[in-house]
Amino acid sequence: MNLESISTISWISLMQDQLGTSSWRIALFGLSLIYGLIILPTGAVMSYLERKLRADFHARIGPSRAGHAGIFQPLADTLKLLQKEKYSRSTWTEMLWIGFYTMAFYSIVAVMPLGSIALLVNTDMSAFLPFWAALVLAFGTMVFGLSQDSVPGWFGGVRVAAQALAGAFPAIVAILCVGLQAGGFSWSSMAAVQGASPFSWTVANPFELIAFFAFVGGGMILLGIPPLDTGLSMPDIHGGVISSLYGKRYSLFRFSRFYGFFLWSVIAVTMFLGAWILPFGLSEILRLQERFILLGSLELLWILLKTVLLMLVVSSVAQVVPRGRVDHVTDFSWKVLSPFSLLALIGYTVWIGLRTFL
Amino acid sequence: MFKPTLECLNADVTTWEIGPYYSALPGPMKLKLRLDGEIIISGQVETGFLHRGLEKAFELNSWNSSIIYADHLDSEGAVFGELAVCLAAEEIAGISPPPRAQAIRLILSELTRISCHLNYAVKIGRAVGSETFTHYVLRDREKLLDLFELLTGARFSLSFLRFGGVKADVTEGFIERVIETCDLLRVRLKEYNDLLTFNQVFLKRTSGVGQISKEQVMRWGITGPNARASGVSFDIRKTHPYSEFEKVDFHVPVSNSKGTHGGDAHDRFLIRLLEIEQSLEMLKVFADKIPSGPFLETKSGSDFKVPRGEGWIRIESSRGFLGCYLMSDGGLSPSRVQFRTPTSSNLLVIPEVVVGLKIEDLPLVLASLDLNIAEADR
Amino acid sequence: MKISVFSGIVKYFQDVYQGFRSVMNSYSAALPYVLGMGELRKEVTEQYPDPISSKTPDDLPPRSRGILFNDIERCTGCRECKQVCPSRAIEIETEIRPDTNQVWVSTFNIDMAKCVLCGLCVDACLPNSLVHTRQYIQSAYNLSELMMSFGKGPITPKQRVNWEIARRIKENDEVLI
Amino acid sequence: MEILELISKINAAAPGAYLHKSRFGGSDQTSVWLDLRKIRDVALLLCNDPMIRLDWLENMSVAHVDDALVVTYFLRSWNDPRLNLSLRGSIVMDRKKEQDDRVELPSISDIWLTATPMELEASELFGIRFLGGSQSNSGSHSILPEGWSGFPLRKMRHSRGNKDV
Repeated sequence: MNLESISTISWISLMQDQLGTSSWRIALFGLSLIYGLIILPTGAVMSYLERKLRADFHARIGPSRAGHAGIFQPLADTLKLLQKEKYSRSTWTEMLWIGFYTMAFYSIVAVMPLGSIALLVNTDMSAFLPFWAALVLAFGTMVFGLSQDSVPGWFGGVRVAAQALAGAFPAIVAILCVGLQAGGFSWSSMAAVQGASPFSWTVANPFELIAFFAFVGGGMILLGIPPLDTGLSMPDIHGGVISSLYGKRYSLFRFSRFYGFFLWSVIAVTMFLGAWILPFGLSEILRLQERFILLGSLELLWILLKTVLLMLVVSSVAQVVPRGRVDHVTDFSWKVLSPFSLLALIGYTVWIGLRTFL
Repeated sequence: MFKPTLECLNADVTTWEIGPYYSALPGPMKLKLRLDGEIIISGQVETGFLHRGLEKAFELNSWNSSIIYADHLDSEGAVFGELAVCLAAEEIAGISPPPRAQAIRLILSELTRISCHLNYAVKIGRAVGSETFTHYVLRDREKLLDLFELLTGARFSLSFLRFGGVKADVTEGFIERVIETCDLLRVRLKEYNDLLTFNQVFLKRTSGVGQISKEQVMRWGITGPNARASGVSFDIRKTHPYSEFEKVDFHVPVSNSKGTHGGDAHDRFLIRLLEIEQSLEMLKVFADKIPSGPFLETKSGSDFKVPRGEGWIRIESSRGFLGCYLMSDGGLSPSRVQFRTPTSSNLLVIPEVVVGLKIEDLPLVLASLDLNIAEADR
Repeated sequence: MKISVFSGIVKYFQDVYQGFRSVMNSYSAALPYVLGMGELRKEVTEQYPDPISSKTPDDLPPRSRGILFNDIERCTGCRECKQVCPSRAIEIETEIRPDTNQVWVSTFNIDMAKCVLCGLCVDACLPNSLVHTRQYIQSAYNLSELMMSFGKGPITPKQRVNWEIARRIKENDEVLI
Repeated sequence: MEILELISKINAAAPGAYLHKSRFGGSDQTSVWLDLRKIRDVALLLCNDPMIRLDWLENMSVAHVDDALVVTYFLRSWNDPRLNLSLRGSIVMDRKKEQDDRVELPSISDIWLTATPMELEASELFGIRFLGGSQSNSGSHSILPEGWSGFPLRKMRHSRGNKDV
């Protein structure tokens, strides 16, 4: 594999050379840029597509009021939610979980892999940082549930914590598998071992395929994505934490769930589904021609497309599978996903050994 | 009474009162739970929040109005209440409705049974959080409601039966639409089974949850599908045939799942699907050859009177044994109407069923018992 | 019960396979809806309250029981409907028209808030003046809007005078003849 | 089993309880009239006798006929669901007392467990105090609104609660 593709150009240094301002300003600018131009629009598109998909599953029309075919429904929902507001003044427990959420939002955006150009930070342990964000999100949800003085809230909080602990293990083992293949845990090295065609992706390997399923399943359990969202189910006798949420806090909660889902899908695409490598060797051509802006935007669109497709597939599971009980979900993680991920790890080790010795 | 399970935390015992109005309850009722961790160790039920003085209203209104009030005994299956009152009054007055009216009543009651069971499937789907299944079933129940509207003009409170017959003859094209709806529903049942009934997650949720043993069925007088799911084959349509059920040949599905999973929520769900299939076959055979003739004995005016006497009628509603005790003193209105509803005995078993459940399974078990507080409180 | 390690492992893998296959079955049942395959799998919902495509009031079945309407010209003021009404929603007041001793229905109110649309009054109506319309949307902001009154109103003195004059003229004509 | 044999058993178990037997309404069902003060003995006999085993009380209905409350117990056997019987008896109420005094009846809700809600309804709507019943016959209402006086299903002019017709 060629060295050019490994040596990625961090665009902080680029802009520092051009603008000559201090790097934290540029980092702040980059964060707001990523949120304003990438994550929020993707969230709007994703919520619209998911609602349409659910409507198709249900033999319904789906959103059809705002704009043509309800294309502006997410905007309308956001405006409506932002108008509503809780009457009682906010307590310190609310401040606590809102603080946790904010921490989870802004901590690792810089690490999020959005293309070789848009890599703000590319450390050698980037792959483990999303766990931090996901666990902080889960911790914030647990605090929020425990802060409600209601039986469903307590149960919901404890269930969220249990699921987070159960789902983290198989996902970490799956990341180890990818690390074995890439020889490192930085996004660039993980991208470097993959090619544009699906047969040169990481999932092409049977063990990595198992690891991929373990990673996605573990992420669904860790983040509480339906149908494995026992802590968040809406009829609150099941233990839903969000039954007392509305207004701005509810929109914050919904956005946090989308953010976790999006983060997880992006790193899944980066690790397994041939990260941001453009088809037809476009990456190489554009890099050789040094048209970095075009390259970055193309890579961004490509990886976002893959991510949205993966998210749609994952969220369609909830339409055909009923919601499980919390002990079923944790059992699924400990008794099915973890053994299979370990199997993948061992198998891939043996595979590498055979490949080197033979 | 409380058998400790493996998941039992031996945490502090907390008490939790749910109700009278709550999203996961089947209706206005109050549940007093004692929880050990998330295991329920005891639960008491308190009902009576939906008492509308229905039996008193019968005594204050004319005989014809009593049919309208019987509609609201169980607003899901309105025909069963009407049928009970009509049969009781006809037994006292010695009226025998013409065979065509009997056939129309039979078709209506079977259609209502199917729609009630579909409604039950919707409740179960909501309890396990399977939205897609819920939407499909509601869409198919709409077909049955359209049939009701075509025949009687209303979708829920039909007010179609009359003393000594029915209000009007079948409209043209009704029988054909009944048969085509039966064919459609048989296709849908296959879909339901693929989608939910034999889904592994659903099996894990429902099998072995909320079991009712034969002894409990006999002790608390549980009837209908809940009893047949526990293996007790008792059906009024067989023991006391009414409105020419003896002329139709059908077999009552009885669950025979032995061992540890007998009479659980999944059996109760499955037995209803089997009953839907059974009613579909019954309708397909029966709807073709309904006898011709008059559909009403005599049109009863506002001064309709039933001679002095009393009658006790049992019919098989969608939930089980619906009894109606009717007493007339020859006046312009009934002197005493009393209903024996299946839900009142299904409620009795709740304190025994909920013991040892996880709190997450409580809505599922309550839904699987098919409670209807309206007919329990009256 | 005691099971050997091997059979336990086999059962474990069988369970995993079963779970996977049941999820695939559910997909196979639901995916045709997403792809919109077949006549049985169309979308069934409609936009409401926009003008509904399939269910205009004229498409309702002929027997559908909508809001009541009373043709007051044909109404004879016999209180049959008032007697049979189970929810006591009908109130009627009549006077005798002085010139031609006919019944003058001054008040005929139906409280649609009480009405259960059972149709007993329509069955009981002798001159067939009380009918069900096809109209089924009857939501209102306050209860008084649901009181439907069909009566001609009480006889005013002016009407009495006019009828008196008309009777006189007729008598005079007869006298002349 | 034969009805006469059953009556002889009843006479043996509870002497003086059996009054006469009649046909229930227009149906072919036999109904045995009893002295309701001895209903418990008869109930124990019918429920537990291996020959009879009328172990399911499918309904208990109370009606107010001109001067008395007529109580009817509809029995059924789980072993042979076609076998059923109805026990009847009457409690005479004297008009001189005011209408909200309770009459008394021995409770059978511990013999036939299904009688529990029926006895609750009867005690609230007809004002029957069930002696030794499982549920409390105190003044607190579970069906009727709190603070309701009188028993709505009794046929007395002023016993229709707040609704005067």
